[in-house]
Amino acid sequence: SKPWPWPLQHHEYQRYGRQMIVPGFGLQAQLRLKNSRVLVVGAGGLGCPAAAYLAGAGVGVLGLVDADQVEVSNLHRQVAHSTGRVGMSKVLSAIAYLRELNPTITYKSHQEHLSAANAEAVVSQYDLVLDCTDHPTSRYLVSDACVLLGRPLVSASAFQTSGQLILLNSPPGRGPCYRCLFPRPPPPESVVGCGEGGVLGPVVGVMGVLQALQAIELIAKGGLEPAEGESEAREQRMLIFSAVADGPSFRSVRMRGRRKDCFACSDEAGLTLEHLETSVDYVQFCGVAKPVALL
Amino acid sequence: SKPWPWPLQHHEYQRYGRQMIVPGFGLQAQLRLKNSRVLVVGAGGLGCPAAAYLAGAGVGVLGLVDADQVEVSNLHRQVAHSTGRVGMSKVLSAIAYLRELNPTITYKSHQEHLSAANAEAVVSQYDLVLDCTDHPTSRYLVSDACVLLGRPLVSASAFQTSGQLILLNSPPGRGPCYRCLFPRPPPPESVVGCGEGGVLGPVVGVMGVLQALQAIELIAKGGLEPAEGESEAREQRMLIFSAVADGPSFRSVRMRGRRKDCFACSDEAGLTLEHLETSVDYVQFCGVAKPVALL
Amino acid sequence: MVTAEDSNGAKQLTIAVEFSGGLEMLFSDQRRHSLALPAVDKDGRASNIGFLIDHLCQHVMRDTRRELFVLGGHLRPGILVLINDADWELEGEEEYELRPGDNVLFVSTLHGG
Amino acid sequence: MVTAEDSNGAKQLTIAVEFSGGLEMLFSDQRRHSLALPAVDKDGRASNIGFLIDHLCQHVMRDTRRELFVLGGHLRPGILVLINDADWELEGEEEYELRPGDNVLFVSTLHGG
Ligand SMILES: [Zn+2]
Ligand SMILES: [Zn+2]
Repeated sequence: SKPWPWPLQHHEYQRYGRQMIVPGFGLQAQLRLKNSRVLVVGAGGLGCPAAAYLAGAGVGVLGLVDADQVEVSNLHRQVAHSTGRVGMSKVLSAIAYLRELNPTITYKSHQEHLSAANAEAVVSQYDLVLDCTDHPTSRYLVSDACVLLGRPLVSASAFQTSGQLILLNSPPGRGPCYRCLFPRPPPPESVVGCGEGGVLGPVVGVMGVLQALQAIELIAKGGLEPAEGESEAREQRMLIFSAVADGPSFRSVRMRGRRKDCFACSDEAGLTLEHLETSVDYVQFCGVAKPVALL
Repeated sequence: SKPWPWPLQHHEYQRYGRQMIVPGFGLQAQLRLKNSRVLVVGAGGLGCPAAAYLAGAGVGVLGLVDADQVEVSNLHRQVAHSTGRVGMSKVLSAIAYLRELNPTITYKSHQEHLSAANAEAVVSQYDLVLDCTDHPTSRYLVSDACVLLGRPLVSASAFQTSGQLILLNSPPGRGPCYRCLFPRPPPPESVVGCGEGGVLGPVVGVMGVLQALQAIELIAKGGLEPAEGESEAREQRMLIFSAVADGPSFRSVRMRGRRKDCFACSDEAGLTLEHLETSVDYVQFCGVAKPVALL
Repeated sequence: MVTAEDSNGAKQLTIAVEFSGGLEMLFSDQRRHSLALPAVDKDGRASNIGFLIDHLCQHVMRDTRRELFVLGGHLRPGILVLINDADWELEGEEEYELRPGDNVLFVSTLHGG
Repeated sequence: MVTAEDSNGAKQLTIAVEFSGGLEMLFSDQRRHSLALPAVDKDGRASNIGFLIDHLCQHVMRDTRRELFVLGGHLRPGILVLINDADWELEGEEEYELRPGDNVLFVSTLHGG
């Protein structure tokens, strides 16, 4: 029999046809997705919807990192888990759901917290990273690892009725990193996560879906391929979302670019992979809250 | 043993605690959700995420209407279905997923297309309706039924890289209906659905999650309870979304209010429930496309 | 906010016109156009939205499927017009007189889901 | 765009100040405030963002937890300031001189997920 002459398998044309016919998408974008390896750090309120739409769209390899187990209190917003999987590793629970949605791509599970010790080993297996974590320590760590390994980073966060989304280190070495925007961590007393401060499910859901969209669009337009010449970083924008009383409100604001003296990404930066692994104490950098956390 | 003295069961405090502690939400909002009956018309790209977050948030009764079966080509965007459930009724497939997420609420399945003949019987069982359908005929029908039965309607739509969201008939009889905004249907040649024109998964996903958010907020603030006095319709806004090359773009635009001579919702309106059931031909009203559909 | 004169000395006004929801494909796949229009039409009346729609058909649209934008001399049903982010029905529809710097957005209503 | 005088005849400027990401709870749970400020500070210099932050602490904030807004005389880390939708670092930070009609948005950076 003759070899299959088409770049995608028959079942892939079936599964992805409805996005391939979108003007400006097409076969090339689908092949780029198929060749991409995407890491979702955090399988919670952001990571669940983000991973669902990345898996649906057909990225080649989808990795999830998280050390936590599913709890009942997660389920109002962490829609890839289930009541029957309470107590199971979040990474395995999410992959159980994702495999049912799309069994034709490769999933990788990392049932551990991303840490200074494992960041290089984990992040280096992927081309693009989504920060779906819930604490400043992990946000600085994920960003530093992406800077050192040259990976673009789609960062989102949510709390109560608000959300934020920004594309960082894109193209790698050109766009600002998390430290460029926030060189000093917030005082620990001001840091409250969704567990303590609460969040509406669809608020964090919208931000997670938008992370998947930003990732898919970046991959589809060739954003992971080596740029020709000195491609400039695009204008840097952060999307700010508020679920206010009279409906959803989105605001796109202009952010600064790279910081010339950034500790992580500037030309004189002190940060190296070895340094990250051996001597950056993110917990100490961000501090530890006194018992009463307030805002 | 003493009767349980609290308004919610222990497992409900556990499951919904993270949204109940959001400022402005609280026990009263949770009880309103528990007492609400919400109908999702269409279990596709909008209906899947909308239903997931409504179930997660704990509405009392969640109904789904759809006559279609799951196809592989749905799965890039219809994230409540699964590859193993291809061929199954979309309503039953979605409910299988939703029950795993939250088995503690009531689901109702309507494995049929909403039609002029069954609209009253179906819609009258619910307090709030989400239009997650994909054709103008159903959009006019859903709106007419909501007007006649006095139900607020959260309407969204998506196509390719664009989306739209608007709250209609809210409060019932005060806010504009779908016909107030679009008294004449588009020519059938200009109508293309996601099946023929394509759509990116997270584009329709964002709109579906925003529908759930709009519904949850309306219920939480008491929007389904009889208004005291002549409460005015709020300023009418439509949210317009575009996934453009340099990131997501949202725009909130001001829309007109009720149309004095609206066929459906004005004081002189000719439309009655009996009329709807016996003599409104939505297919004829919207027309039938010639073979080549273009835009 | 620009008012200028064209090469014949006729007053012009510059506005931004945007297309969304699929309509951009009728206008060279370009979502945003900056347009310089005559400030008055050939009868000396201030240029309004009706005039703009006519101008778009005659000078901007490359696609031959005009019926996807106008039908019977008016905008086809199923297209929303937003003048500075407000429904044109709040602003006088075709009679709204354009001002320099106005933003006019044409959006096809979507039905997919 | 308002410039006015207060009852003592001192020039004032009116701006919009917004809080988001949880900061609104320090300011009476009110997201949007319209503020009339002296156009110059007590030393006769044009009022800038530094002056505004001071003014907010002294005259607008009811919450006693001032350290959740300012630390060591400056805005605490983890709060973004957006002047007319641009990061204040693009506009001169505390030194940016306020103009009538400016919109200043204070957003707490979020870490939840
Ligand atoms: Zn940096
Ligand atoms: Zn009406």
